Amino acid sequence: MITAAGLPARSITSSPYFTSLITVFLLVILLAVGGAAYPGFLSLQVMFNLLIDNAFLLVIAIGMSFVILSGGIDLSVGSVLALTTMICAYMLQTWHWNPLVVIAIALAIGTLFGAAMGALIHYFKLQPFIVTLAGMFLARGLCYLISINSITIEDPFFVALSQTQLPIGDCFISPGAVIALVTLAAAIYVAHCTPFGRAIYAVGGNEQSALMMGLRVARTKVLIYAFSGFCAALAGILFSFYMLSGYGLHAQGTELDAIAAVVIGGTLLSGGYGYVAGALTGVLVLGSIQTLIAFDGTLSSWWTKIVIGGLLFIFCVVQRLMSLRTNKK
Amino acid sequence: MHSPVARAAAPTKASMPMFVQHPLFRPLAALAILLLIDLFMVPGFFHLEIKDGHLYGALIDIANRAAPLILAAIGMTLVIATRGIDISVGATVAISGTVAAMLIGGTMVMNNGTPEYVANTPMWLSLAAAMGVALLCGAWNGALVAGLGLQPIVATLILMVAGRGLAQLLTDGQIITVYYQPFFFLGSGYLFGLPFSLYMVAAVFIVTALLLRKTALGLFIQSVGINPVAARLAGLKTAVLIFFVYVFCAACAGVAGLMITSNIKSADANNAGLLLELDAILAVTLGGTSLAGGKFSLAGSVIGALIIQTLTYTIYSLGLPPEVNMVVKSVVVFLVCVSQSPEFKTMWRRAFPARAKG
Amino acid sequence: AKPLVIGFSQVGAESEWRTANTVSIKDAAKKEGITLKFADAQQKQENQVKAIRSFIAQRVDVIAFSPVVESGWDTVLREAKRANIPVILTDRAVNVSDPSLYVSFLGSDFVEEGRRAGRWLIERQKKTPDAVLNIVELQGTVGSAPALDRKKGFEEVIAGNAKLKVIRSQTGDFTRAKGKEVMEAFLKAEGKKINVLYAHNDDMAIGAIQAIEEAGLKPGKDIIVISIDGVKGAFEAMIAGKLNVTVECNPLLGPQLMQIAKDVAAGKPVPKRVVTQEGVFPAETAAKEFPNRKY
Amino acid sequence: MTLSSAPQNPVLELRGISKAFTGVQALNGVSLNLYPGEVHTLMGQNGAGKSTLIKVLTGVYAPDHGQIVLAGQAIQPQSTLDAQNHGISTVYQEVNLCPNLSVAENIFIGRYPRKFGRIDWADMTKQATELLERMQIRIDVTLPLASYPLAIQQMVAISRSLLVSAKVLILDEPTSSLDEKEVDLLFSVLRGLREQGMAILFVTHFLDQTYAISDRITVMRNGEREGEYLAADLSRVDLVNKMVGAVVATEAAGTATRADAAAAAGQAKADGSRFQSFLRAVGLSRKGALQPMDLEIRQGELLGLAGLLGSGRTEAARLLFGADKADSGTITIEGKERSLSTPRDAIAAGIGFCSEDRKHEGAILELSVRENLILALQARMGIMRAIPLKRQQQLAEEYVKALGIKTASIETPIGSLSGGNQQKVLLARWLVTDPKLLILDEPTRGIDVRAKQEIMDYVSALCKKGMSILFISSELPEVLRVSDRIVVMRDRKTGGEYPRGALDETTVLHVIAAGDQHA
Ligand SMILES: Nc1ncnc2c1ncn2[C@@H]1O[C@H](COP(=O)(O)OP(=O)(O)OP(=O)(O)O)[C@@H](O)[C@H]1O
Ligand SMILES: Nc1ncnc2c1ncn2[C@@H]1O[C@H](COP(=O)(O)OP(=O)(O)OP(=O)(O)O)[C@@H](O)[C@H]1O
Ligand SMILES: [Mg+2]
Ligand SMILES: [Mg+2]
Repeated sequence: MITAAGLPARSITSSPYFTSLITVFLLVILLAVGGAAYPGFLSLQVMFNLLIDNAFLLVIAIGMSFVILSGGIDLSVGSVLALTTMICAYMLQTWHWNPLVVIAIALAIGTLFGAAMGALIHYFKLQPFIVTLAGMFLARGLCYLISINSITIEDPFFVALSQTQLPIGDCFISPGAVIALVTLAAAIYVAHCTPFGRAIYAVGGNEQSALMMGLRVARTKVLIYAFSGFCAALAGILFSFYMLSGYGLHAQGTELDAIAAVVIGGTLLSGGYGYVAGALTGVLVLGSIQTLIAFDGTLSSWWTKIVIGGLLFIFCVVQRLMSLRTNKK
Repeated sequence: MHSPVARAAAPTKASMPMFVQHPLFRPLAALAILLLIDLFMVPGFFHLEIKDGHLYGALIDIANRAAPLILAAIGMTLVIATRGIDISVGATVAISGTVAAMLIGGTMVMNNGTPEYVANTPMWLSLAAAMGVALLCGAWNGALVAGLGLQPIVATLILMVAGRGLAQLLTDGQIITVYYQPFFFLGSGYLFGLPFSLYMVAAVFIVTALLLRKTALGLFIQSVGINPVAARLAGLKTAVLIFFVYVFCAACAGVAGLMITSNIKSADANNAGLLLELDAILAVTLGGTSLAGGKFSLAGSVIGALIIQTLTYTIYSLGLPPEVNMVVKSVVVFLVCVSQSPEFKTMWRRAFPARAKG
Repeated sequence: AKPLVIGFSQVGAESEWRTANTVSIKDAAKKEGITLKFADAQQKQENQVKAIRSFIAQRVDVIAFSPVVESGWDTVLREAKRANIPVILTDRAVNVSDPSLYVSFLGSDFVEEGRRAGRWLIERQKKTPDAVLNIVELQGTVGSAPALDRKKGFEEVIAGNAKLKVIRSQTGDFTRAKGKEVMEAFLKAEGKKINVLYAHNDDMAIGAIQAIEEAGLKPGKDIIVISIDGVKGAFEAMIAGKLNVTVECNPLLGPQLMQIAKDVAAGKPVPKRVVTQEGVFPAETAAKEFPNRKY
Repeated sequence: MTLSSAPQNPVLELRGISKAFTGVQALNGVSLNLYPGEVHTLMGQNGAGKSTLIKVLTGVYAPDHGQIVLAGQAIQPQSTLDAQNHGISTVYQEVNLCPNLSVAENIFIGRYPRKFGRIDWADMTKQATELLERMQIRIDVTLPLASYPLAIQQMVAISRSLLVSAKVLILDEPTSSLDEKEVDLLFSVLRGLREQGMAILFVTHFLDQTYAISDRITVMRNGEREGEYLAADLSRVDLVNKMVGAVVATEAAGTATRADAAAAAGQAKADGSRFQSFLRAVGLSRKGALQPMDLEIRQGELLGLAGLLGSGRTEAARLLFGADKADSGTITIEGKERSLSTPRDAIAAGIGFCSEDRKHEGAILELSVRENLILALQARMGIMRAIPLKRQQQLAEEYVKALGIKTASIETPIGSLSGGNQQKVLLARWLVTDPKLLILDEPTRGIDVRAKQEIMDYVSALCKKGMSILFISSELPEVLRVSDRIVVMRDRKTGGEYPRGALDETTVLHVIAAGDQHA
């Protein structure tokens, strides 16, 4: 009988479970520091604002988690978000279509856009980085083709959703934040409890093996990018609620924020290790850093950048050192 | 026993001309096609004349303007070969340019209504300082990636975010204008009729290529990129190597920063080298190097950079409205990438079997 | 009494102009003894919304901001209104359904700047009434408000004049490097045909001037150069005779902003629209004006 | 055809399969019949085309010519999944599992137990545990696969393939990382399946195993089928001759007829006292992997390290090589105490190390044979002193010839070589550095009989020239045959040290299994 139970793991690259916990721990510290330094920082509404203001980023980060878990990357999400706001705004303002139809169409376009990139990546064996980088240019370019102006959305449904506040005690939360949380729950379920979700992990762990084990790698990969495109489009719709406008310059650089959030949340960029829920912690960390800076209110533009960089640095290093430490034990 | 090798040759391969097989064929073809479009669509595109004793024309512009991108792409190639990526190149460009401009800098003072220019620090010292700072940036990245084992994209993201802030901190958000003539030679001077920047690029390229050829650097970088565990067990100093490539990449970016600053005679901390990292990565891939690390082509990256710059220039020359710039760029990137993929080659062969066999 | 607290959300630090704007506001606040909560949005509207939300959470007395874009402000401004915090806009206007969402807008008018540039050119053209002037335009960042408006205003003015023709228009992203690069391409493609360069900001003009010089032409003479903003660099170029005119876009809004903020806080009525004092500086006035420039 | 009679219709027929890669005709008109209720062993030298044949059969590669007929119907499997759906289940030569997923998932992925449409994790864990227990493996199936040694991963791969209700089961060298006990286990499972009427295609280089389990043997040589035989009709010597295509001395035929050819060679140095100590490790340990152990390796000695799977041999080797950091212990080399905390230190001290996991720790797959071969030497010479290309080629050619490495050219990427040939290149990588001590961890894994003997002869010859060898192998007979001295490891510590001849197979097993120190 061979028993290997109880043996410590020898070479797991880095335990994602620990990294994720460490992130939560660091987030709590960050919030505690903020609370101590700035009165009102720890109020419930400020915490809700974190969710309200970052709902779209959370949704994008969820899609990005899937992509990164599968060992890929998607740089097009920010642009697809912008494109979605543009499509929504254009259809609503120029054609006056039913908002629900518009939403459905926008989601479909985002999904198709992602699927197309996934297909290119898989069938032509192209680098995800490059394909989605080109996708990023393309989606932004399409925005400008629709209009280089920003278009204000006046559709009553969008306006209503934008201004609805769901009260919780004295405070409130936006429908967008709720949608984002529901998406997160659904994504966690998919990742953990469905064969598709597990196939993502398998592809991220070793694509060749996944293929040899008889998984439908092609379908999985196309679906992953389609899902990321869907998330980006959904984020775009949340963003439309949030901003009530369509604009080609919306959400520039969001892809990097999303990647940073996912990685800070404990997911390995090389794929296969991590949790979708990490996206939430990652997004909250980034959001808290920004809120902290806004509460401070004395930093000039460049100091803002430097402080964000510095906090990112501290975060990554502490996370890394702690997971090294725990791994060694 | 007969060897299986003897019966080897695959029929399709043998019939194709040798140069089509070459990995640089497709990037070169893409470049050629772009130039061909220019030839027919842009009158006088290939026209070169002598002006003020140096060559003047669209081609010169492209080469000159591509110079910083080529430099960045050369550095990026090595980073990518080790399975890394450096998205802080643009920030490094901003920092080195800013430092140089500030040190050389000088101000215009009005002296009885006539402008006079004053320089601050000796040029060589300023350049050395700027390069030193760039190397520090690289060392920072290298330490995070090789020392701490952070994932490259995140490690360099830190400098990408903070670096531009540092550069702006130095300049107080102002654009620093340089008034010192000799400094302009780097980015807009001419030597034997050709832009001086081309000589700098050539020098960096040749030195790098020699380094890769004449030492074991190329082999080591590839080994680390393909299988870092095996490379370590074979006795490579993997960490040192990875550290080195980030420093090297930053050094390339530093030179690019000097060039850009010198070219526009000022350091614009906020905009210098903005998104240069993305173009550099694009150039590397267009040149046929895989982002998965391992095998790389330095010459390919140079060609990739030229493709990008030619494309940009073509868009300007054709007079396309600025709204379509990005769409055109993305479509070209898609086309070049797809045409380079082996799958496309197979499909092509299947679609045109006669050609392949003939 | 407790000092007045203003939350100010700035666009970013993308240009010298913007930096001067920030400095002016910070200095003015200090001088007036007003506590300034400053947040930089790094050119992202969503960051501005976040900053404004956090100002509301901190219960500042007045919120002021320079919007990145015109549209999309309804929701957050409504929240501010509900919290009884007055909002002042600076530099750029917003497009909201309910004008009571802000109390005042202080800033320049980009369209007007474009018009001024156009008017100057029309005056200039009168010197050579028969010649057709071919114009090339360096636009700002695609889709950005100043780029759109400066283009619009300029076109509006020259539209009636058959002698003025825009033959090329391309974006130079508001930067020197791009301005130079695009101008080089223009020069190769159109050569001596170009008579006028209209740049949406001084930086692009300065870059383009270098390209013109490298092409062996004389900026300011062979090619008339018009730009907008009026930063120091532009004045230097004018003194050197390389730039013909710059239309001022005044960033020094600080003192005016603080005044309005104090009035609002004190419950005094304030005008809905305050236009900043701006001039047009042709090259002839440059040497005299140069020592006065603060940015 | 030597076959007298087929028991019934074949369930699977391969007819005239050919497959060419750039530069190599891997298969040339190969035919094969698989009958239900039989174990059919595929034998052949490294690079004979066994793995390729299996990959064609399971849809990984499309054949250039030929037909696959399953139960009378021609099929063209497009993918592994497709093959599985046809009832063909496969365990590939290189473990093809996902290291990041748990053991249970690796077994069940693609066919999870479901409850209300979602994956039933509890049930899956239970089933996986049971399944592995049936194979006598008791591990925590919820841990990631990567946390278990290769052998357990191999068993997991096998259990995975057993899960499918397949008509045909294909196993490509499943036993190469298993020890004898596990092989026995596996065989008893296979016999059970055979009884149920499954057709089993089995690839191995072990003659013992071939004869222990096979009903039928197909021999391949150079991408062609040499012949198909009933196991009972084919003697070991014949088998080897057919594989090699020439008459080979009988001792190569493996364990049963193992004459002491090497023993004669070793006779001269049989006396242990004649050796000077080269390396001495005292109290070497690493938490969770190795208990404090002492080890001495003498100059010119071939020290065998025997033990069960997971007894800590690899771990000990890695510590000696500095691949892992030791928690405690000292290492003295040639009388000087040395700290070996990185492989570079070890290499500088004259140590070389051939890892057991060639895919992840050895081969640099996209690089050429030449580049792989000179890598360690170049690393030792340093980055600035590049070995001239001429010299590299010369070295590569020399070793390709000396070790009989089968490759299209020295510029072929090592990844397209067959498993055994890759192993030889990696051995050559260390041989060119001319180490004083060479640690070989399972160097003969996946190598055919002839190559095995060649390699061991080569190694013995080196020993005689003064090189010390630390030889780790799960093949006891091999260890016994070549070693000057044997250290037996058990439970991650040394279980005793024995001079040559003091042990035979049964006594060693005793030491290993029962912990009997006085063999
Ligand atoms: N993907 C490939 N590309 C090129 N050549 C290949 C490829 N796969 C296998 N070959 C070649 O085909 C031949 C047969 O290889 P195969 O792996 O089938 O051998 P094998 O009989 O399984 O050997 P071993 O016992 O060493 O595993 C070898 O010469 C090998 O180099
Ligand atoms: N990745 C791992 N995670 C947990 N335990 C491990 C791991 N690798 C090895 N071990 C345990 O560490 C001990 C030493 O393993 P090692 O691989 O050195 O043994 P070995 O005798 O070389 O076995 P093998 O025959 O597999 O090479 C064993 O008990 C093994 O079960
Ligand atoms: Mg094989
Ligand atoms: Mg072992």
